[in-house]
Amino acid sequence: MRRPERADSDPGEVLLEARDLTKHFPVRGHSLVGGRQVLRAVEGLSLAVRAGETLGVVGESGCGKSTLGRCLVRLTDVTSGTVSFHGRDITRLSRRQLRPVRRDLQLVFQDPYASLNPRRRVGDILSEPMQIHGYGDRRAIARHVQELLEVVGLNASHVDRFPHEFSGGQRQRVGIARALAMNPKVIVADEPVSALDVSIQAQVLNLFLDLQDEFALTYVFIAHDLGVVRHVSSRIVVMYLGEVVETAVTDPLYDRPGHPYTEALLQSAPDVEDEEVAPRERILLTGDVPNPVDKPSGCPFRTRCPYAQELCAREHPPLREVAPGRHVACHFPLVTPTGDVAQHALSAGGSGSAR
Amino acid sequence: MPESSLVRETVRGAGAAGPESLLDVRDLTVSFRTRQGVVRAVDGLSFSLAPGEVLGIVGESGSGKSVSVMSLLGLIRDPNARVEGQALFRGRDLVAMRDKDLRPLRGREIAMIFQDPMTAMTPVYTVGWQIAEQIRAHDDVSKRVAHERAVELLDEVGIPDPRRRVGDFPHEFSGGMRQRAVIAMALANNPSLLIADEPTTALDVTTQAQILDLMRRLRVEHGSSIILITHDMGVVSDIADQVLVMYAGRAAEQGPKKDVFHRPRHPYTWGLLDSVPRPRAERVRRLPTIPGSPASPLDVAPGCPFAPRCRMRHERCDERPELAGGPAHVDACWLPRDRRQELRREVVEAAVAEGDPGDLTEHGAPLDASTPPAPEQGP
Amino acid sequence: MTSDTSIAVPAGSSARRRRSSAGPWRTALVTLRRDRVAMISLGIFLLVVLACLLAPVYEHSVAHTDAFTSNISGTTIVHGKPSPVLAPSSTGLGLGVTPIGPTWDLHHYFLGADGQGRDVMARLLFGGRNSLLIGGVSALIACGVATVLGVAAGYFGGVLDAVLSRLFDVVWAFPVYLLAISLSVVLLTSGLTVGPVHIEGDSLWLPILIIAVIYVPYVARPLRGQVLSLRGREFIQAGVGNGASDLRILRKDVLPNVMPTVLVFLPLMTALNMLTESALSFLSIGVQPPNASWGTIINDGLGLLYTRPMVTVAPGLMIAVTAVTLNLLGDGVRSALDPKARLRGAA
Amino acid sequence: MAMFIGRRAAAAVFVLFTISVLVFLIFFATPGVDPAARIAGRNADPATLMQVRHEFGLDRPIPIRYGLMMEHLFVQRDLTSFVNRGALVIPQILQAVPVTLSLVAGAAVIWMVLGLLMGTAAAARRGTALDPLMMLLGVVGVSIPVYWLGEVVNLLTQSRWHSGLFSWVPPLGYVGLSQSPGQWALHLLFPWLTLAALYAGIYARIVRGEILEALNEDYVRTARAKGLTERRILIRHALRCSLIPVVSLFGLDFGALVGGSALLTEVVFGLPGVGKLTFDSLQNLDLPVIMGCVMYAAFFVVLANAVVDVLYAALDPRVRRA
Amino acid sequence: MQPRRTSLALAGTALVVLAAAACSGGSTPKASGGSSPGASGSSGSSGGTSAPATYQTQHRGGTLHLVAKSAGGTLDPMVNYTLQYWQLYQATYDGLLAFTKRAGQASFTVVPDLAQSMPKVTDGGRTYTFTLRKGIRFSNGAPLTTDDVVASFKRIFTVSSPTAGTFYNGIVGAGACLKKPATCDLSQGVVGDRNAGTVTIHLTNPDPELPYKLAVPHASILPKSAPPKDAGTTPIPTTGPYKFASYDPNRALKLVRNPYFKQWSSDAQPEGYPDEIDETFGLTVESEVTAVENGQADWVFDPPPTDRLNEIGTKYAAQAHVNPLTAVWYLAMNTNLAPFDNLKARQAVNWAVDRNSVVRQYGGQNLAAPVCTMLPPGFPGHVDTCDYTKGGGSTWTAPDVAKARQLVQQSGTAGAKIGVVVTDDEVNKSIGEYVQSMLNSIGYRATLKPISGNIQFTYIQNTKNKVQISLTSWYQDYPAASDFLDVLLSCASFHPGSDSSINISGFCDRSVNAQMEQALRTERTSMSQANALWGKVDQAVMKQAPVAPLITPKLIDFTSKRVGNYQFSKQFYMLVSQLWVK
Repeated sequence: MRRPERADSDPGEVLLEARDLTKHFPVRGHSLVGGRQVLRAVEGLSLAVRAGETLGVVGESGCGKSTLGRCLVRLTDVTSGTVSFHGRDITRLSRRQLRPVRRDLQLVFQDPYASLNPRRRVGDILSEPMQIHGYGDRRAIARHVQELLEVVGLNASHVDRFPHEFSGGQRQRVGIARALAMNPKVIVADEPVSALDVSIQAQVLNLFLDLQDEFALTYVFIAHDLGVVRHVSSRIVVMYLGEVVETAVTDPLYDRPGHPYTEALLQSAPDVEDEEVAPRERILLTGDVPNPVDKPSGCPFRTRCPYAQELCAREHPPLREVAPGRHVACHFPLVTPTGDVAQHALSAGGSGSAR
Repeated sequence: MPESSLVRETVRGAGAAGPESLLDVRDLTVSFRTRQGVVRAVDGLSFSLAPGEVLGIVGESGSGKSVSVMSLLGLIRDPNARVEGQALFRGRDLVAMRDKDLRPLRGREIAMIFQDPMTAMTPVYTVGWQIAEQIRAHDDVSKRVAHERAVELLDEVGIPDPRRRVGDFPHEFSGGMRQRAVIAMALANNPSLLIADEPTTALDVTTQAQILDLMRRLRVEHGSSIILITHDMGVVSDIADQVLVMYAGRAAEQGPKKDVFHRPRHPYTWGLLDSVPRPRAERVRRLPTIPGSPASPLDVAPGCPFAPRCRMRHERCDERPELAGGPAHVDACWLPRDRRQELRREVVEAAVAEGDPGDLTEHGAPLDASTPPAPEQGP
Repeated sequence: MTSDTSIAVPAGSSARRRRSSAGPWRTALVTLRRDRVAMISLGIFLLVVLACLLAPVYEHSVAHTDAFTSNISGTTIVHGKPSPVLAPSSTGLGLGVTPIGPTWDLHHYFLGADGQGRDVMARLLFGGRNSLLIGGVSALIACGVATVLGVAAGYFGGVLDAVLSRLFDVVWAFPVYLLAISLSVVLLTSGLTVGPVHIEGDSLWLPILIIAVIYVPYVARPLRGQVLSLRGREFIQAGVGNGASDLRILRKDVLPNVMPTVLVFLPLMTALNMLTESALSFLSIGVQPPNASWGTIINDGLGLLYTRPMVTVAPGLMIAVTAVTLNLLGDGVRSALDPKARLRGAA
Repeated sequence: MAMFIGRRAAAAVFVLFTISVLVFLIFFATPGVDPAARIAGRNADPATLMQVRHEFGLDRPIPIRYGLMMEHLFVQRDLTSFVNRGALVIPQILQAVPVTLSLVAGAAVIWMVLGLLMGTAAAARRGTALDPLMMLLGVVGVSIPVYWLGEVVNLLTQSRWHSGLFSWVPPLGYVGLSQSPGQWALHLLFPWLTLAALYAGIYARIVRGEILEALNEDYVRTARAKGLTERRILIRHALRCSLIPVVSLFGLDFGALVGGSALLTEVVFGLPGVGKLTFDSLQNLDLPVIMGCVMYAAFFVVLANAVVDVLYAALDPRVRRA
Repeated sequence: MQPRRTSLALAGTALVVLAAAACSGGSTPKASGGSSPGASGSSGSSGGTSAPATYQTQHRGGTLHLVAKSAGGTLDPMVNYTLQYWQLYQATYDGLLAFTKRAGQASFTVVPDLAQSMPKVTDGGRTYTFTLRKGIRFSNGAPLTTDDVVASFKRIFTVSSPTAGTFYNGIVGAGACLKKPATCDLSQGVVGDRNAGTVTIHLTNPDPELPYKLAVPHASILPKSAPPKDAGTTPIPTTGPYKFASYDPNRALKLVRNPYFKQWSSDAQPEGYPDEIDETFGLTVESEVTAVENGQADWVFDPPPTDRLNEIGTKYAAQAHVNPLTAVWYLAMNTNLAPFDNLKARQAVNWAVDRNSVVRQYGGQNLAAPVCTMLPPGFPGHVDTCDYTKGGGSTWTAPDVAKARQLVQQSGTAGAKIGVVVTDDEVNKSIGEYVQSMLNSIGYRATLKPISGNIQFTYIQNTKNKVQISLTSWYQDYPAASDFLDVLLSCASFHPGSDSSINISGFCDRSVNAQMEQALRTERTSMSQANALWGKVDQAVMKQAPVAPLITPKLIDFTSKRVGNYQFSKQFYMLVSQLWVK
């Protein structure tokens, strides 16, 4: 039962676009020592989200994916670059000017415990966006709150409850309902299921998909779980140290990763084997993700890359289209323009540390 | 049993445990007195572990997986807690032992690794100090020797430049390195049993793979048995020999990995396997889900604990099913054992096709009525 | 349309336990009510308050005395016999005049008389009103002002934060008693005039305001820190993401979440302020005579310490008992509302 | 590092400046406080009064007077008291410091030892009667007005029971450590105990709270799993980590006390420390000394804040960091 | 002069012309007393004999420990104006003249000190000529010369001595010196003749009180090398039997023997007994008393707290010495402010105040007595009259509250708000509370304003502070009625808007003022006639009632068990240097 790849067949207009987006955070050393340093959370990143698609963003912790999410909905100011929504640059809008944009651009947070104010009732939380944006009178709002609760699979009688009275999954549904309140066009979901129990995770993922169908939503879906991202996304962006290293339509990316990092991610992911098979050979990355305060020269991934060569230390590889619909930021991509696996990858992979 | 040849020579007590089992847990029950009455976090859990074997305990939050192993080591300090049953470790009953007698066992015979490497080490001491402390807690060696050993251990778990890093504080390590250091600490006294409670949950996938790899290697080299607690079926399938699936404080299914993964019998195991999206498998339109939320230990159904969420629930489920179906592979379910694979398919189909069954507020997952399964006769 | 699954009630037991929804406030109240120590403390505290409120009744109907008028040449009944309230010494050199000691007779100078021949018991009750009033009201003001300033500093940051934080530093670094004494000396002589409002030098508002000002940073600093961390929390971000105004976020999200801390501070601050008031009165700069507070009675009594220690000991014990109950109550409130709140070490 | 010191220093200077201006303004806003008439003497001739006013610069505009005072205090360091004329403010304060230090340091040792012992014991014996008992004791300590306690202690030791139980108690006052260490300790014994009674309870409660919190930390679970003894876990792990907030709090309290907050204790026990000096100068409305004391006190509070940061770093490697 | 803690001049006291200081201020009470018979049991008790005692060598030596709550300010005898140090100056500094250092009435007699004999007065009382004694040396070894005397008089002005303008302004050239001390030139006023050893003082007008003024410490003769400014804590060499060895206002003051001292007159400057005298500062009065009781100190400067009086009077009666003081405590009513600009209101207060209550507040009838007039009983000019006592009579018996209420009603000031300003020490506040209570009972709405003793005295003087009624006191400086009446209630003493306006009531009645001037003039010819006139002035004042005299206090000296030879000088109180500690 494959899911139709809508993005493939019908590329919609670009709704949300980031160009050369950069976000730096000043890091003050701890109180006694250290001058100011800069944490390069996102650097020179560009992407476009088309109507109706789900753009998955994957990467390990510290890769800047959450910062990206917040920049996209303007929860933080960006250091440089632009974010435009419907073609309009929203990077420099004031809070007041942003208000109408916010109706259409919503964020769903990771932690269902932290994202709901523990001291407000669910009904209050859900009606807040409507009060802000002037949805209607009290009764209209109350009615809509009930509808929202039902839409996300909660009991309408729960309006008077407090967040702590819900389970994690239910809270996340409340969070989704809040995002839906003003009928947004785009929802940026930042790790929306990673805090949930596995059995609940599936429920929420299904909800996301169902809502997309029902309300023609566009998602930017940020997650670290490759399985989850694959399940919901039509297109994938792989991030490493604040940069995009690969972007492609979902299935080709999973079948033949183009960037060594993507490949390593896929191989690292533990998976249940349906049948008894010989243990997979896999390449294990060594070391940890470098500190984003102190990024390596050249290709940021080179310190852990099994295929790294001397060029990688010298030159920063640009993100370029290596095959149709597929952009990779690597001097030695693993796929050829025809989509085949590159030769050097085979050899290197063979000698790689298959343990 | 794999790797049995690597089992260290150990002295076995003369207890009732079978000669090959290192740990034999019988009818372990952990209960807490609360305002709402007595809550059983673990209810009649039994399992045994052979030397060198890896047991994976899987379950969602609140299933009692952590509590059960913590109770073995006497790590539950809550004065309202009560541990019953038997846990024979080399013939000595851990449950009955006093804390004083248990202490020399902790760390030396049975070591433990916890979930969050960020908080697992005391922040104010260096990594080396903490490893040395572990060594000196059980072996009467000089500080120097302990320190040298700490360096070796760090090297062994793959910390680069261990001689320098041994003087680092935990916060100066990355998450992965910290977990390696914790493992080094756990292995310091060559324990015969290593209990790892969600050792990789807080880590990134690439790091997780490294850690699992490390554990696999060390287990071979040190010959320790391992109890691995996780909620991730993928991790279990990666490393375990035996699998114990827990739900609401009870075993839902247990058996060798192959059996549990490839011929799962319990509807909960089905759910766990099927509801997780897979990075390497074909995409599905909708994920088959388990309805409802994990049971809270405060509110476990009187019969089959999984019944409220089970699509195959029927009257028999009001009665508590015992583990049966053995010898190696057992499950606690009233469904007929011979039709399980077939029923699993039905459940998946039903789950995917089904619309919202409505709010299952108080216990009541509606049963998919299309296939009323024939109850199996008692265990 | 629907999601594919249904939801079970989470903590199922709660379904049985409660009819309507228990908010965090009510839960805290329930927890507090179960706290036996806190409840006993509250009981004792309320008894003290009640007794102090009944001071006029005691004064007029029981002791038949006037707590604020000197009765230097008066007499009273001890063991049925009239005795002078202030007895001049008749032995030795005949130096000194000693007030009557405790008679343990509720109708006649139960705890004895002070140097003015006034009933110590009656003054103790009246003094308690002032002590409690000053402690309570100054705690309220300190907490209120601190909430506004601390929240503003933490939420808006930037220049406002810098200015307010420096201001807190200044008050913080100004030794408490020094500040209090300096302010008192000025204000007690000249009163305080703010626009059309003039506060007389002997007004209770002076000690109240002085003490409140001193302790603002004690509350404001931790609150600021709390708001600072609150500001990064996701539910605040969600509010921003919805386009909520600062005012709305402050009112709906920030305030309700710092209120528990403020409430934890309240009883503890009350106790602290009461102690401070008594210390100021000890330095003769608190409540002005003939009005009384426990501190001033102690101070009056110090002049009689060697002859009539009860005049000092009784109010001292009252302060101690009240402060203990408030502190214990504060502990209860803390564990019910905000177990992590730290009253001290706010720096 | 230089940045840090610079920032700290600037903040400190700002605080000191503001406080000094405040003190100055408060002082001159007080009616009847003009020292000229007091200096000139009762019923002084108007000419004498004017003369005095001129001599002390009291006829200059307030900002200039402020500047002059600061100059004498910090630059020429020869500011003298209005009341005990000729007494230089700075030496007076320096002379009082050892007394205050003796008092505070001794009391600090007592209250820290008591606080740590009581707090640790209470945490370790949680659930037994010992815990609430100790905590109640702690609360009582905090709830008693310290001057009252001091007066009662004096009443008992100096008068009521002086001829019996406490006949060994020396008269109030201070004897220098270099003069006679034994007398020094004897004279300070009751002041120490009185001051420590106030703080021991607070610290016991804080230590207990921190330890209990620490005992719930993951690292304690790790330590237990390592097979360490409960005592070692309690002391080397839980208590050690709890010390971080406790010590920083201690730094602040210590700084404030050395800065003059021990005023009430010093007054009650007749110890000629900074608190007493401050108190006397306020009683006398002796602006130069008040100013000196306030500056000194504020300096100590600011200094204590900085020292606490350093202490923090010493105790908590997370703050130290490379 | 007064006993109070600090006292800078302010507080303290005294002043006035001649002799003894009067003082008051708000300080604590000083008690005094001896009136009552037999009060003090100790040897040299109160009034004592005036016969010169022979020096008893067996009692020489030892260290005398004095305690005081706080130091008395600068040590400079020309600047310091406190009883506390004036008492010590008696054993250290000398003037040309001195009050006899003996107990009792004799202490009011002025005798030659550094001068060989009483001065020769010529030029109609405008020129005084002194001849210096020979062979006297300062404690630094320098011999005393006429240059030192001349320099000392000039120094009074260069250091702006508090009394420069009131005591010594009659010296020729003093006027200019007061205005410009830097260029002070007294060469016409004080002339020394080194060879003859004489010093001549020229006055612009006759001043019969000059000998007294030369006998107070402000006219001490200091070495010419003394600094031309307030010497502060640095001791200046002395001529008397002791010199100051060290002084730390926060700790202690120490006196040791002056090695160059040789007794030249037992009346003017007798040899002292103790080898050392120290005065420790910083204890509370309560603990000072305890220390004396426990034998840890020998004498308390401050008046004992009221709660210790009974104990002292019984258990320690042998160590207590009570002596009467010529002083008065009174309420000053501002005659220029409502409601006390109304005569009836002022009289009402006089009628209503229960002086017995005040006596009790002060410590009982053995420590104070009620008074009705400004001039204390036994004082020159005092006449027993009492305008405001129930049922009439010449001494006060009881208040008449009903009459007071009636007067308040008649005056139309009933219901007025009144602030009672007192100092915040125990006794004053206590009396203040009574006064407030009393004012309320006669129909006013009174509030109490206790303020620091250090500012109360200047605060109540300044008309800008709009003080309606205040409690204050005045201790005699020397036995002349002008000290009370002229100083406290003449128009010349009233300086509106100044902190130094000793006429606190702002009372300026033309006819009363004329009477005072007449009495002053009469003094030059006949003291007894003058005193009779002063008595009339006193009565005239009381008719106008700008003040309400309350009590006259007594003083307690509390000494340790080992102290002997207690002698009380009416002028400077206990003679410290004459105490025996051996």
